[in-house]
Amino acid sequence: MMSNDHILNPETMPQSPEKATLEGKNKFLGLWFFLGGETVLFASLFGTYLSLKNSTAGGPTSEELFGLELVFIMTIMLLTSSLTSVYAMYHMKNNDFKKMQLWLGITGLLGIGFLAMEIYEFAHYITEYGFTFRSSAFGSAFYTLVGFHGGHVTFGILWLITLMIRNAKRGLNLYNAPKFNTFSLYWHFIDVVWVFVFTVVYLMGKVG
Amino acid sequence: MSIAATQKQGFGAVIWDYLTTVDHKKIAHLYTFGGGFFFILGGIEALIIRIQLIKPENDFVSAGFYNEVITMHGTTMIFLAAMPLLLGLMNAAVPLQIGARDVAFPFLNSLGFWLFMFGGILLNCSWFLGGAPDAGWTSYAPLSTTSPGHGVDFYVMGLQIAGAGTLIGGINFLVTIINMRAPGMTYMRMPLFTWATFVTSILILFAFPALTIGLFLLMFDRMFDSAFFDVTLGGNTIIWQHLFWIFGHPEVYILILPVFGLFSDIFSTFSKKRLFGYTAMVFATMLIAFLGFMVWAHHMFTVGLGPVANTIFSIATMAIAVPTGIKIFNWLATMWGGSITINSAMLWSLGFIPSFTVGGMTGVMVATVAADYQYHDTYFVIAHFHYVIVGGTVFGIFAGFHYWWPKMFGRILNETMGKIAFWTFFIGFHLTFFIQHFLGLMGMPRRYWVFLEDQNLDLGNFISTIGAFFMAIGVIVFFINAIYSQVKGEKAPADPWDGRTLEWSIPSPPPYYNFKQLPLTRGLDPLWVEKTEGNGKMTPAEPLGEIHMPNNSFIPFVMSLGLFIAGFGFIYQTDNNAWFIALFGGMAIALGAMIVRSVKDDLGYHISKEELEREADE
Amino acid sequence: MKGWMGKLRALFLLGLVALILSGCGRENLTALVPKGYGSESSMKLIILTTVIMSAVFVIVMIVYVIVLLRFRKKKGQENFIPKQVEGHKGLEAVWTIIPIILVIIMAVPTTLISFDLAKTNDQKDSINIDITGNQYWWHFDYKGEEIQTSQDLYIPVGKKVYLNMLSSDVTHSFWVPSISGKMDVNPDNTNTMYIQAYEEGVYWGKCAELCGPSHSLMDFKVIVVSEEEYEQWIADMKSVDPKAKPENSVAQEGQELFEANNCMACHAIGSSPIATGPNLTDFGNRTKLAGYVEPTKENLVEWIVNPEKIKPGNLMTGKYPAVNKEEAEKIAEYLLQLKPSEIGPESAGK
Amino acid sequence: MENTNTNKITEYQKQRNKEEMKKQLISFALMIVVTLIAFTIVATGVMEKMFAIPVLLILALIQVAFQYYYFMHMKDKGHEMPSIMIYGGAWAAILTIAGLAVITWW
Ligand code: HEA
Ligand code: HEA
Ligand code: HEC
Ligand code: CUA
Ligand SMILES: [Cu+2]
Repeated sequence: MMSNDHILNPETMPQSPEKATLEGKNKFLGLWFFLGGETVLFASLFGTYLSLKNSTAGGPTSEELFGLELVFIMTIMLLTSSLTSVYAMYHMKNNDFKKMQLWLGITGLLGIGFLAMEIYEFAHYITEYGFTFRSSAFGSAFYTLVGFHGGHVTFGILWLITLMIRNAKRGLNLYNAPKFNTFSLYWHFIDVVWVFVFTVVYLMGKVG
Repeated sequence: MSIAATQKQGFGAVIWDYLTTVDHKKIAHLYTFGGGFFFILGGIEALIIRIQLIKPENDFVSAGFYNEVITMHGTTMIFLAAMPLLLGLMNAAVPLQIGARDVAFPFLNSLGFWLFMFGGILLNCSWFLGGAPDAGWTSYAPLSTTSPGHGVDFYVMGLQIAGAGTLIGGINFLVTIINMRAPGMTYMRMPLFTWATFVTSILILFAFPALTIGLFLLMFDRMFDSAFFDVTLGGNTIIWQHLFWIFGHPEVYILILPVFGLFSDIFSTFSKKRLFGYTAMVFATMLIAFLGFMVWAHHMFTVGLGPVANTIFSIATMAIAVPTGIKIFNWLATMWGGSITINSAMLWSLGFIPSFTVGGMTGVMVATVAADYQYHDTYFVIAHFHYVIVGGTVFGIFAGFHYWWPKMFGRILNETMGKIAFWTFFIGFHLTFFIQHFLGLMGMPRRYWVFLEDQNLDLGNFISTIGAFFMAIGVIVFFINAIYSQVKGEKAPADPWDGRTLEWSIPSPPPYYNFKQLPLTRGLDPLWVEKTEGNGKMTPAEPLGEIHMPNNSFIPFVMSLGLFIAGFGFIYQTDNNAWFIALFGGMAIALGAMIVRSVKDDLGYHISKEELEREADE
Repeated sequence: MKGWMGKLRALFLLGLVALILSGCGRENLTALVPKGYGSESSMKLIILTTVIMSAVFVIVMIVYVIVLLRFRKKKGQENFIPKQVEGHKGLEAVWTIIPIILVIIMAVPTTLISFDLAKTNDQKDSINIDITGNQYWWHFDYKGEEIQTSQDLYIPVGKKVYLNMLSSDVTHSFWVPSISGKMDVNPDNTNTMYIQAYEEGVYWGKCAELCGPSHSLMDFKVIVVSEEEYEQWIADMKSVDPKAKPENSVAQEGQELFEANNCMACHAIGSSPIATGPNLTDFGNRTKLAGYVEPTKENLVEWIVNPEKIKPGNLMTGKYPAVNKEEAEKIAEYLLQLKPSEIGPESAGK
Repeated sequence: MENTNTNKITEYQKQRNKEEMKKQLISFALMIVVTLIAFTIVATGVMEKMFAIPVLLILALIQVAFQYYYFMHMKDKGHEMPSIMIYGGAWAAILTIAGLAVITWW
């Protein structure tokens, strides 16, 4: 048995540290399956949104509300954060812990930026248009769908921070490599969902 | 913890052990006790229903209370009795059947159980806190969104918490079955119960999220004034119906597929024959699951979806009869030419075939859309689904417990009591529900607090009620049997039934590490293969070595408790903002427990080779 | 073995006896004796599927019984090991293909009948009635006729009548088993279905979707009369004078009390858009009070004094000043003499 | 916690990782391009609504495929089960969305 706090060195480093142990393999599959379930979760929200998006009850419509600039910047931020987490995994596979932490840090910052802009956007709708969660069925569906995504981002950031702090002194090992990897998969999935959010909610909402 | 610590404990230590256990066999016990408790509760509710309906215009209970009772009966039976009992059987059998020492995520396994338990308790707290939910187990909006009091809030929070537990359980079994199979245990050598667990878990994985979202929408409407189901603000109540049934129909297959699997094992064991058409059985299971996702709107034929949607869903539904028929006939063919032993486990299984077939037949009948305009929401539907659920799932659960009781508890259930329980329950079951087909067609809608005089419904309802009491006797006898077996029951040998699968190759009950050495599987029905080749026991696939075990943990209990408290916070913050303390406090407990879990390394412990050898000598 | 079969047979006999005793249910309520187009269409499918299903069940049971008779473990052969059969392609194909064929046989008429029942091509030229479901009563509005009634729905025999249904609160479901299958009454959107009755008579209708405590008491009647009688009824209802003074003096006092006690806020007499409570124009002709109790004076008085006792959770309770028994009797006198038409339930009863 | 994978990291391995990274950079670039196209279509309004919506959806699917297959390595081996689950989820998701978005109409 190997001690788990042992930092990996090139001598003991396996090809895919995240899947080198049974626990790692389990975590890897478990997370993927969870994402399969999440797909249906978000599908339910998208379906609800699509069937209610014209139920504005006299309030502002999606065309009146949405602006594209902010959403574009948010999209690029989240997309980039997906790439930076790929970089982090790249360095993990090369057993370069410092660089991995660095790229993870950047990923987190981009996530926080995204979240801040989302909050700004919501605040904008509420103060400028009086468009809230309670205004209409459209309002409820919009905030719930986008909010659920935002909630996932928030959770991801908290997860990331815990991981980074927790492992800052320990370096990379076979016990925590799977954890970093599952996080990165989760983070990509958030981006996948966002692709549909910006397409279905914002772009299609703008087209009419 | 070492082996010594697990022997001879005081009462407090046993309780503590169960509160913190991550051992799938003990979690199976917990699910059994929890599910059994809720089954009795749901059964008592059923008796209240039947007593109220014993005669026309009866006033045994009030109208409002009646609605609470049917809602809680349906919800309790499905979410808190049937599913946990099935999860109990899965926990007891699946890791053993695939030759694994544990499940993939022991910690999550325990978390799943505690979430279910606290969710169930939360839901039932409503009885003492101003009234239970009363909008039916389907909780159609806007009846559910406008239902006064907190009943429906308890429904929302209770199911949300219990549902999260089930989802975790599903993922756990998927990963376990994929990653933890013993050497040689290929997919096409897995026992049917394991296959069924696998497919059921996929159903759970894809069905429960729809319920989760449905419950969120309901929660937001009730607690935070959103407008999903508020027609005046553009809401649409049909969304709830879709979400509920997108979950709800797969749910009924979640209830039936595991018992299909275990019946396959039982028929084959007690006929001394391998399962007829194994491959077809596996694919039929998958096909049922696949089709099961495309038929949900058959619960909504009268909603007004239009003839196109209605007929598509109608025909898709009927198609499910085909794979199910394959199963029925393969079971019969398994027994054909066999050497059949009829004991209690087998009696329940044999009782299942005609009962479930009737239920399936009426299923196809209600699936014919234009006929369903008559059947829908009447006692015909009640009869249909009790025939499949009681005649299928509940019979299966009883069969499963008779079959695996020795493995789970080390004792054999008494045969005489087993037979008495079966016959009273079987007769009572048909008395109760057969007549209901006719009641429905004679104009008795379901969820009726009273039926009126002079409508020719008296006799049928009376017979139905008498039947329910027979069922109650059967259940009570079973429970007496269960307790008796622990006190005076015959000690079980490792292989009481001349079994075919891996769980019978190890002692009853198994040691906490299950397999001292992982067994080598050389074919379908691995133990049978060894028996026919004269070995009688499994060949190990590995030399004796140290075994890695997970540590017990109290964190799952604490996390669930946190969510339980937060649940109360959510429910009551609409009355008083002070309850936000409970809401955030509970969340903080849950989150805190989660952080503790992720910050503290939990590497488990090892049983050394010496210890294992010593164990062998004892 | 014998005992087992015996029990099954006993069970079957018991069920059969029970059935014979209760017949097919109460006439004009049961779906088993169809008296209208919708219920007849459904019945065709019910019979077809029952026959097919029973045949399948019989086949399953024959195999089952043979298995149990022939393949029990035999005394003296305890160690007999049966042949381990893997399967049989041919047999398995048989029990895959036959069910597929049976499903197709059922699917075709199902499709045809469902589309037939959903037709609305002649809606414009037919009688149209707007139906509003309320907790726990039914409101009927004859389109283009300025007639509103409640609880009792008059329709002409043999004619197609289109029902456009919407709920004012929660989901209900409109079901008259002997005339037609049910259709949900949703708050979101109007559902349309047609009914067509073959025989005159008073048919029981039921609410079939859980809608609150008194869901089981939300009964209504469909009164099918001849075409002439229907025309007459329409004419009579149109010419109602809501302000007409009753002849009897007690009833006159009742009328005043009716107005004084705020009953008019919810109950209209004569054509009116008010639909908070049942329209009482032809209350004297009601088959039942509040949908299910005999419309006797005692019951009506009890209703007016305390409706909660008769219908738990109804929306009239507590919404008007307390009425004592004497006043209630006067009001009852007034309400019971509201008979604008000779055409009532009796006209339909043959 | 046994190390079941004994291959040590080698220069060769590093090289392969690097190549993999290059592919991922390319997919990122393509994703950005796809995003730009989608936003441009809407911002300029060059397309009819009936036409724009399917195009937008296809662009989204392309982008998501890149995420899954390259960023999340679904193209690599050892991802059979994840693919089954993701496609299963996608199938259930399509049904759900169809149910809610299409047949809540009447
Ligand atoms: C264990 C649970 C379970 C199972 C297995 C089933 C199985 C089936 N159910 Fe059932 N159902 C419920 C639980 C279940 N159901 C519940 C709980 C409800 C009510 C919910 C509520 O409203 O509260 C319900 C309601 C329900 C409805 C809605 C009725 C209504 O509300 O109007 C419909 C309609 O299509 C339906 C159909 C079917 C069909 C076709 C099957 C099929 O899977 C059956 C297949 C089996 C067979 C057909 C028998 C064996 C086959 C052969 C021997 C081969 C030959 C057969 C043929 C050729 C036909 N069910
Ligand atoms: C798993 C699911 C399940 C199970 C097992 C059952 C089991 C039973 N159900 Fe029910 N039922 C539902 C699921 C289930 N049901 C659902 C989903 C609904 C719809 C709810 C709704 O409309 O929303 C429903 C509705 C329903 C109705 C219709 C109510 C109405 O519409 O008005 C009726 C009426 O007869 C009924 C009866 C019964 C009976 C008699 C049993 C019997 O089989 C019960 C047998 C068990 C016992 C009798 C328990 C015996 C135990 C004791 C007596 C205690 C002994 C004590 C000790 C040992 C300490 N059920
Ligand atoms: C808040 C409105 C409201 C007021 C005020 C009200 N009612 Fe009602 N009434 C109802 C409703 C709603 C019903 C239907 C109850 C049910 O069947 O669920 C009803 C039913 C009735 C019925 C039975 C109708 C039928 O067709 O069977 C009678 C009779 C009646 N009310 C008389 C009265 C009298 C007399 C008064 C005044 C003293 C009165 N109502 C005041 C709402 C009201
Ligand atoms: Cu209205 Cu039930
Ligand atoms: Cu179903």
